[in-house]
Amino acid sequence: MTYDFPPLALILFFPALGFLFNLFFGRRYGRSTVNVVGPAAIFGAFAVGLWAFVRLLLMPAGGALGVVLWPWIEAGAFHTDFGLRLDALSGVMTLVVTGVGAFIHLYSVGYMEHDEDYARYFAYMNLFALSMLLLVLADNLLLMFVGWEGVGLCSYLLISFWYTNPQYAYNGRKAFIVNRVGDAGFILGMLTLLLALGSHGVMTLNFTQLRAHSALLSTAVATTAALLLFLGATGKSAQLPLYVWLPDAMVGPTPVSALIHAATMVTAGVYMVARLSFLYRLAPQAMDVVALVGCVTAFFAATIAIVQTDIKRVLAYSTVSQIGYMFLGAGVGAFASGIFHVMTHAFFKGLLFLCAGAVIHALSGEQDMRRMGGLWRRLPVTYATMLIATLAISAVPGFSGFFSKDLILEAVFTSGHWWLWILAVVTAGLTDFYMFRLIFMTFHGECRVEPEKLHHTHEAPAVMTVPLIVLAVCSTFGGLVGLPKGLLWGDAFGRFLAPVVGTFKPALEASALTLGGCAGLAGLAGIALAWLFYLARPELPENIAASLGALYRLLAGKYYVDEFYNLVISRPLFWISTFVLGRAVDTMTIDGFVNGTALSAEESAQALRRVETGNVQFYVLVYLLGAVAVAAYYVYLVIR
Amino acid sequence: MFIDLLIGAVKAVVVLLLVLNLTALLLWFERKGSALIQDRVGANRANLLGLGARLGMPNLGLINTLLADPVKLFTKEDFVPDGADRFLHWLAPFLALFPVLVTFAVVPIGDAVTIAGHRIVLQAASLHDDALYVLATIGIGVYGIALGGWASNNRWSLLGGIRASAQMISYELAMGLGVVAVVMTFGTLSLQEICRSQGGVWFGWLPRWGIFVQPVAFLMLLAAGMAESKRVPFDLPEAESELVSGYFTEYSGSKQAVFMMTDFAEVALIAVLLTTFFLGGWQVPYLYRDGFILPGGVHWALSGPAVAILGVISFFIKTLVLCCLQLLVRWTLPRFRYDQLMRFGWKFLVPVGLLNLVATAFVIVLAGH
Amino acid sequence: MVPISYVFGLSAALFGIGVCGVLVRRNIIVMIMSIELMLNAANLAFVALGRSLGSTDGQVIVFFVITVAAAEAAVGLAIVISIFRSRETANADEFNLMRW
Amino acid sequence: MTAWLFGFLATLALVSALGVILQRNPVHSLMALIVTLLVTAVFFIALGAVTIGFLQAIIYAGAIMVLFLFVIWLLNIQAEEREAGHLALKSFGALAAAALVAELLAIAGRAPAPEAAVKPSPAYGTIATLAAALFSHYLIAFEATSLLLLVAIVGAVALARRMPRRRSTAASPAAASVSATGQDVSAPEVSRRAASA
Repeated sequence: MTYDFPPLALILFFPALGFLFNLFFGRRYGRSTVNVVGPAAIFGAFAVGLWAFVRLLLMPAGGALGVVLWPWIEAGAFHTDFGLRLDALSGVMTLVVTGVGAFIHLYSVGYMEHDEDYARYFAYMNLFALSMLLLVLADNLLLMFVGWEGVGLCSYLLISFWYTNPQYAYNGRKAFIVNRVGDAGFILGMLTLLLALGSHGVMTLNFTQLRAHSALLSTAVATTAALLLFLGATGKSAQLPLYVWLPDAMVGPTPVSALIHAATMVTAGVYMVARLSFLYRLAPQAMDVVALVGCVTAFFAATIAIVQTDIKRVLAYSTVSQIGYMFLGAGVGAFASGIFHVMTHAFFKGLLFLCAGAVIHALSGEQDMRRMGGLWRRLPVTYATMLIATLAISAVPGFSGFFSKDLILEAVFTSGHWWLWILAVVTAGLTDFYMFRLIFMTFHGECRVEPEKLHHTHEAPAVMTVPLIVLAVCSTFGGLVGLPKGLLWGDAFGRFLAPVVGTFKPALEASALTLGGCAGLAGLAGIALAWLFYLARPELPENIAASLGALYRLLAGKYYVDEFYNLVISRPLFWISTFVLGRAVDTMTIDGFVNGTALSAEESAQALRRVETGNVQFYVLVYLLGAVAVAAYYVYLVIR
Repeated sequence: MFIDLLIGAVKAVVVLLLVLNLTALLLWFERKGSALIQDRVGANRANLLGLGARLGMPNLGLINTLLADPVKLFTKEDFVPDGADRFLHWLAPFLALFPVLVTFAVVPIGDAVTIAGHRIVLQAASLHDDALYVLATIGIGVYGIALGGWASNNRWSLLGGIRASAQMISYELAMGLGVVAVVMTFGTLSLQEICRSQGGVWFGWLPRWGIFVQPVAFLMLLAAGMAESKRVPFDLPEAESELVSGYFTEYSGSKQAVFMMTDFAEVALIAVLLTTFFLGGWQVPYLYRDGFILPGGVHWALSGPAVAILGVISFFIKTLVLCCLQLLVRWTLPRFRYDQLMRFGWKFLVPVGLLNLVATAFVIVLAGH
Repeated sequence: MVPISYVFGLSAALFGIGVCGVLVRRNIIVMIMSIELMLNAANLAFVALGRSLGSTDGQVIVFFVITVAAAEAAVGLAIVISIFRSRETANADEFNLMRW
Repeated sequence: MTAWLFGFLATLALVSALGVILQRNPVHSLMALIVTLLVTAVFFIALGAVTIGFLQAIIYAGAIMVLFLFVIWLLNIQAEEREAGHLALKSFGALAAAALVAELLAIAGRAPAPEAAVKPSPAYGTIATLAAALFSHYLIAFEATSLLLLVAIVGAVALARRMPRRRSTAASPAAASVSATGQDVSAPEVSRRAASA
């Protein structure tokens, strides 16, 4: 039941307009105009999104708003429209993207105050919003892929925003290339679906039709397609094995990290899996892979996070870890819970990054937590909001993260994956540990800030604190829409999404209170440990690091995954490119052909140039001989 | 068959004689007429037995000049300069005269008459594309002058020849534009048809002559024609004061006489063409096939031959008037400078001609619908 | 009427004379004249064939050939003039700057 | 066209064409070429293409050839000396040309003679018929031709314009002052064609 709703196009139109304006006229009209146009474009999209969402709420369950802007590709039996569709799933995502995005844009006005390249920044940000909304609102897989690539491009552009630093540019490239690996999986998955359905005469990539015809897919094909698409998701959403780009992406401006590398883009994989939940339900083994990868990633990233000293890197690994939770939820069939966690995570992780940005901003670019501490007096608003966000991510009851993470943990256990549940609970404890470690190292204890930086320290301007406060409110109360079953409007979020992603069917019964209690205990232990290590006994961590040297180095070295990839993939590739493809194929074979052609041309020209006598009449004579020959042929024709 | 050939031959000879005599007449008029205009006596030595005085025309000397000039010219030494291209030097005058003379072949001097059952068109040769023929022969006429100047092996002659040919081909364009305007107006290339369509009257009194429809083309053709005949004010190729005598400096005797005949034949040709295109040719105002019908409604019947003779007379009167006009100009206007000549031709006559053409086309299309 | 093949024969002969002129004469202007002769021979064939087919197309082509010949003569002679200015000769043998 | 007329005209054409390539003085060659062109024009008229015949006389014989004459004078080209060189080229060229003519004659001799089949209409070859073809079926080519002429005018003027700093290279004072007027020659020539056309 799709209701034709042309204003949906406006959601894309505003960011597009903002992008074009900032790109072409931004510098001409100056900072004040760009500061208005950039955020206003997203606020406009947010307003239209709200309007559409209200329309959606007023419709009967399972409805959707849609609009076909124009027929896009007509190739034989294959047909694709440039169509948008806003149902419960994309509605929630649209609101998250535009809402959080709007406030992050606002925050950027303050954050980029001292940067000369503000116009380019806002142009990229608007382009990102456009691409992300295209990804979310697309009514077919192909158009979604366009948005998917668009956000990848913007991610690349914004990571290497300060491109004069070669390392930053390198990190941008890394993100781009790692994403390519995932995108290849996406394309293959898409083609698998197209081929499998096409052999049944259904040439389509439209979600509604895919879903309607999903019964045609065999389990094997569904598993293949699901796994290939999941490969794409691991690239975009920074999961094992393709997570390596995300921590390095932190070199971009902090609002970018908040918006792209925490709140929206990296959750695109989760969104995609949820969008194709009908496909994954057909492939239980693929689901298991998703759950396993998500859970292992969550644990793996959390262990790295506990030893990082760069405030943004901690948050980056935390993001990887939290997205692991989302995939875990999706993998066990609780797609709605995964999406719910996407939403709450967007609030608190966005907030965390913005707060970190505020701290960095206040400390004139300092990112190392070892040179922070005791800042809570100087940055009260930042401290308060960051604490709220930390409580939220730590799943402290009452805060948004509690509801979403609790739902996932419960789903994991009741689906029968108890060993994943244990890992997830341990991860929850680790999460609390490193998050409070971050808070304690940054805001509490003695002040280790360099004096001249301390001198400039000041609370952020209102344009930055207002988004903090708004997101803090969201982080606190945002979870209430997803109260567990039986409590007030219980499970409203799940019921709302159910027409799109289906409902979770538990395999075994368990007491929600018991499960929640276990997680809570693990969390408490983590918080206590953090308090012990970083407030009560600050010398303890070093002692432990010293005694557990090998393990510590393994964690601090991020399990040497980058080095491993370097050794196994990059270097051989480089070697093959240089010696096999470069020297043997390119220099010897291809250049040999090219040079040989040129050489033979030169040789023959040397021989033939004697013909160029410079005597016009000689040329005429040659011409005449040709004419005589042609005429002779006609004589032959006539005489015969 | 034979009689037709005979009629054709007679017509050709008659036209040729008429033209040649006209040139002699114009030579006389140039000599004595210009003297009259300048209040001097003019050629005064040739007086055969005092014939002129005895007839009471001592100063006009018509017969004397008509006879004396040709006799003098044709008895003089035929001089060819050293180093000249003898063949072309000999050929050039005739190459100049021939195209002008043959042009007269298509000029209608009267309507068709019927004598002894033979319908005779008073036109030496009747083509359908007379106007194109006229342009073609005038275009060929350049070579006689140009080669005459070149073959003389004389700088002044060469300059005169070059000037003449440049001038002629430049003004040929203006001439062509004028002719095209006329042809468009009458919708035919045949000169006889053009004359026929100029019969009758507008508003009951105005003869339907081309000059009233195409006044601009008339003036253009007049100017371009005078430039073609290389007469004052367009006489730069001869320009006695600068180039001695231009392209015929080295000519004498009968060959110079031929060049002079060419000159006067061209004057006559221009007059004849203007008459045909713009002054109704052989048309007499208010005269129709069976007699006069005056504007008041008075009818005066005439026989067919009488009408034809009246037409021929009318044609010659108009032609002579236009010849006199051209000769009069010589004593009225000074000579152009060469750049003025080119500018006038290219930057004034051609644009005006094109505009006239466009306007004509516009009117024709409007009237046609 | 003479058969059309006579006219073709005349055309062929004129064309051959033109070709000979281009090959034999050294004076570049005479060479261009010979080219005009060849064009003219072709024109003759066009008109003759058009007549024998009762079609106007042959004449139209001749019309275009004449126009193109005018353009060719103007540009070609302008080139001759500018070459003459630098080399002070019209002998085709002297224009051999482009030889190997 | 009667046979004797054809014979007369053909002889005239061939003789004058031979004159073009045999005369050593370029002016004489040019005269011969003009005669050839005029004879061809008469051929056209005799073949029924009256308009084209006159156009040939006006444009080809009357204007393009004047351009040649001017250039010959402007460059002060004298009669060619007889040259010994290029004997192989000349003889081989003449041979090849003869071969080509022979081949063409062989083809022409076998050509079908459809004259009896097609009787041209009275309007055949008139300016009206020609114009009807030019302004309907050949309109685009016709317009393109006008563009070609424009380009040729501009190109000819640009090429023939004397470079400002160069001194006159003409040999005699006569030729030098000729060039002063000769500058106007090429451009007017071509545009005249456009107007006549």
